[in-house]
Amino acid sequence: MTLETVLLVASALLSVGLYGALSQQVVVMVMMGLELMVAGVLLALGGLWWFLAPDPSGQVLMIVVLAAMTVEMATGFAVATVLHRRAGGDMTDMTAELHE
Amino acid sequence: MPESSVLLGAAAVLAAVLALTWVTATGAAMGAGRGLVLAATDPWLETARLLRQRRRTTLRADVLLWRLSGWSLLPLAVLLVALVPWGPHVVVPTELGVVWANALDVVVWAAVWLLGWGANAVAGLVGGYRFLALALGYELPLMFALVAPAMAASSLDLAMIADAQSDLWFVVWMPVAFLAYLVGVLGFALHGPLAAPVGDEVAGGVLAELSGPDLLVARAGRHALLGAGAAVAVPLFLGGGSGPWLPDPAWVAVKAIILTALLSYAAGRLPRLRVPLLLGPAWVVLLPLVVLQDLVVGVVLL
Amino acid sequence: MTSTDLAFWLCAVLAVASGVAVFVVDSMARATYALATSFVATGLAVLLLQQSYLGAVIVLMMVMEMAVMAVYMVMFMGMNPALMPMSMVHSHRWAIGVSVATFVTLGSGALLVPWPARRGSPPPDVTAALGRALMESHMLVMMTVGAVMVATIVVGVVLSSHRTRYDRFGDDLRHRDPADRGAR
Amino acid sequence: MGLNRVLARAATARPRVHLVEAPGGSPVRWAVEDALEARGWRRTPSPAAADALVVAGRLPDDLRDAADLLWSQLPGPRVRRHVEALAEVDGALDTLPAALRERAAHRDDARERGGDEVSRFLPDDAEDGHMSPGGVPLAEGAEDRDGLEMDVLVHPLGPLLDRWPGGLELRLAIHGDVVADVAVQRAPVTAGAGPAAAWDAVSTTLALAGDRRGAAEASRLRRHGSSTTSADGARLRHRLRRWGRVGILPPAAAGALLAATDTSSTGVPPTDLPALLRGQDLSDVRLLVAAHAPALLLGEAARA
Repeated sequence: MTLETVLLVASALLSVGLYGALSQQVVVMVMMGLELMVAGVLLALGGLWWFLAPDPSGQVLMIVVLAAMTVEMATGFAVATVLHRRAGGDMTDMTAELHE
Repeated sequence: MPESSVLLGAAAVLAAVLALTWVTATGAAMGAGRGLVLAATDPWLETARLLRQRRRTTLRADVLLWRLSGWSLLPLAVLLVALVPWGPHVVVPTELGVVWANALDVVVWAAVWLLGWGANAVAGLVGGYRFLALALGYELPLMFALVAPAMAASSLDLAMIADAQSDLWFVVWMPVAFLAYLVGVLGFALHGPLAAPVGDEVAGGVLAELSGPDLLVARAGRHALLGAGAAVAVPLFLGGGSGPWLPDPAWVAVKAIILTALLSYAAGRLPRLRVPLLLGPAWVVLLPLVVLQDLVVGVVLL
Repeated sequence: MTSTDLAFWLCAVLAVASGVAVFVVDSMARATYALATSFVATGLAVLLLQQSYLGAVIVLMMVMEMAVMAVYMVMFMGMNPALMPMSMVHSHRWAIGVSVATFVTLGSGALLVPWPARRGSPPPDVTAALGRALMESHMLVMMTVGAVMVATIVVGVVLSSHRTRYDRFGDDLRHRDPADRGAR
Repeated sequence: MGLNRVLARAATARPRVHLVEAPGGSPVRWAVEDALEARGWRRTPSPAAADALVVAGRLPDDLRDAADLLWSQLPGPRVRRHVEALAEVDGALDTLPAALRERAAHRDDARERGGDEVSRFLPDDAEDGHMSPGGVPLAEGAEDRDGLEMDVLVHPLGPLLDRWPGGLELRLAIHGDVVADVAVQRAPVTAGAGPAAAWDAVSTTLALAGDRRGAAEASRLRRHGSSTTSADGARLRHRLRRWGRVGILPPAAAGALLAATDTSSTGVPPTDLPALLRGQDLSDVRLLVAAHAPALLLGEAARA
């Protein structure tokens, strides 16, 4: 377990998540992709923290990322509900309607 | 730690889980009005009966997730009990016992929902949904209840928390947190007032389609979770191993068994809450009270 | 290879494999819980990096989130997941190309960049140090996060709810049963 | 061999019974319930964990399929008993443990059962094969009471179901667990009004609500034909009132039970079941039907 391997795994997680976020049609599945990307970021931050600068401020940053993850999730669910209510569906293409 | 003591600890944890499971099953049956002899022998006869019964599956069930979740309840209870410090000995020593106990009880969310989902049948699915609805109600008060003893001991380590109560048990000056914790235990063990996900009125809910050994482990897991929740309450609120005459581990066991017996008896005695009834009182009454309790603890510590 | 290395690689393989599984499996429940597995593995890997509190919290939060997510999946994806194979992708090839390119870029960066040596040493009790940082030097961060969380709760409820309690219980909130019998 | 025999004896010492009531079978069901109570045997809420299927009352021909479907859900070793008259109750139950221990018979039974016993009970009107995998038609969407489009499941309740009026068959359309629509497919034949039926309804409802002690108490009142003016009756009515107030029972269910057990009132008003059940959740449907069981007959009689 070195910094390089941790970062490698983290970038694998991030890439898989990116694939999901780009390719999925359903809002909830897109959110899953985003979550996976954030998980990759968390792991990378954890690795950088431990191997480069293990002082508490780095961990505070990770807490912020974790909080961002939940905010993304909660808002995503709410938006999915709105879309579903409006159109009876939740494909990403429908998000265009939200601009109206 | 030498290997033999690890094995010994693991064996002790398993034995404790089995004992607590039996106490819970007996206590709950007695609470529901069954006589002592019948209630105490039922678990053994049921074990024999279910081991002899065939397993079954339903049409287009998600067998992988269904079996996995059913068989995971009992291990979760074992892990919870493994976190409990038996006086100076802990099987899984961690400085974050409180957080891990909380994390394990959240894994129950996933297990119960999947158990209902996997059977691909209406009763199970309804049971699974009902569990999540109840879980949203009990989990927040439970989390804030865990904060109080951790704050008072200024540690998340269950052993440190137990040690901090040598003068006064936390239950004495944190009754509200203790109550909220017990409600949470009933919730994640699917017992008593919070047993709606396995209620008879939905044909047994998440357990409706199980039979044979699968039902045995799921039901035992449910009882074991109540016992494990009570066992974790011992270091959190009941002074851990402190007490006269007996050695520390014996006191932990005695307290865990007594609390399990009382809690399961009460659970058997009380009727089930209908699902929509919990969220309001849990968030509007219990949660503010628990937060107030945390505040009181904070002020006392200042 | 130490046991820590072994544990890390197990977690890493599990995290990435179940992450891939999210977009491969047929059933929504399986996709959701594959993601949960991926998070648990990530949490355990963070645990191995000596950040026990963050690892535990990742496990706790993500399992909870996925349990809720599963309900949304079932609610919003208009077909029965246990029964129907699903493929709901668009621009599949392009997405794969982009993500492979990302992985190659980031991965080679990770391997090729000359990382500096470690500055400082970890505090003896990482969790306590984190708590102190949050409550002392970085208190502002915590306060902001708290406010954002509250705002999120409000936004989520306002966006998603259709009726208020006045719709359900009458203008004086006195009706015992929600006045919405039957489908609207 | 000795150990096996001991285990088999332990396993069959207290068989679990799935007890359902045929139309008009209430008196027989009461006798079976009392016999189970005397033996210390318990019932199962679903057939999946039961050792024995006991049908109380005479099963009309058009319900044979329903009984067969239920029977196919018992995992085995399994025994089936049709108890048609009060005199048969003890005989039927006494032979259960021995019947459950007949290894050869159960092995043959298991061999004869195919892997898939349910498919033949599925409706065969699902034309589009690929939209109905496994023969199960896919759910269709409709707006729920919050105006959100949700899948609607068609879920039958009855005609043979644990703690359910004999022969009543409802077809529910449910969103999650909220009932959007109800149709009565088949009317029940229940014991009608009268103190015994009233206390039986109390017992059934309390059992479904998880109040086992109250249920046992109500069963005792039913057995001894106790009047509501007795101390026990008054105590139980007080309990019902309390459960209705705190919401353990839906207020309508508590009200119906109080009306049914009140000897001074002239009778129970007939019940319009679909209107009562629409918009409730699935468990409340069970509680409400159980509580209104004495009035269901009147409702049907009034229509006829």
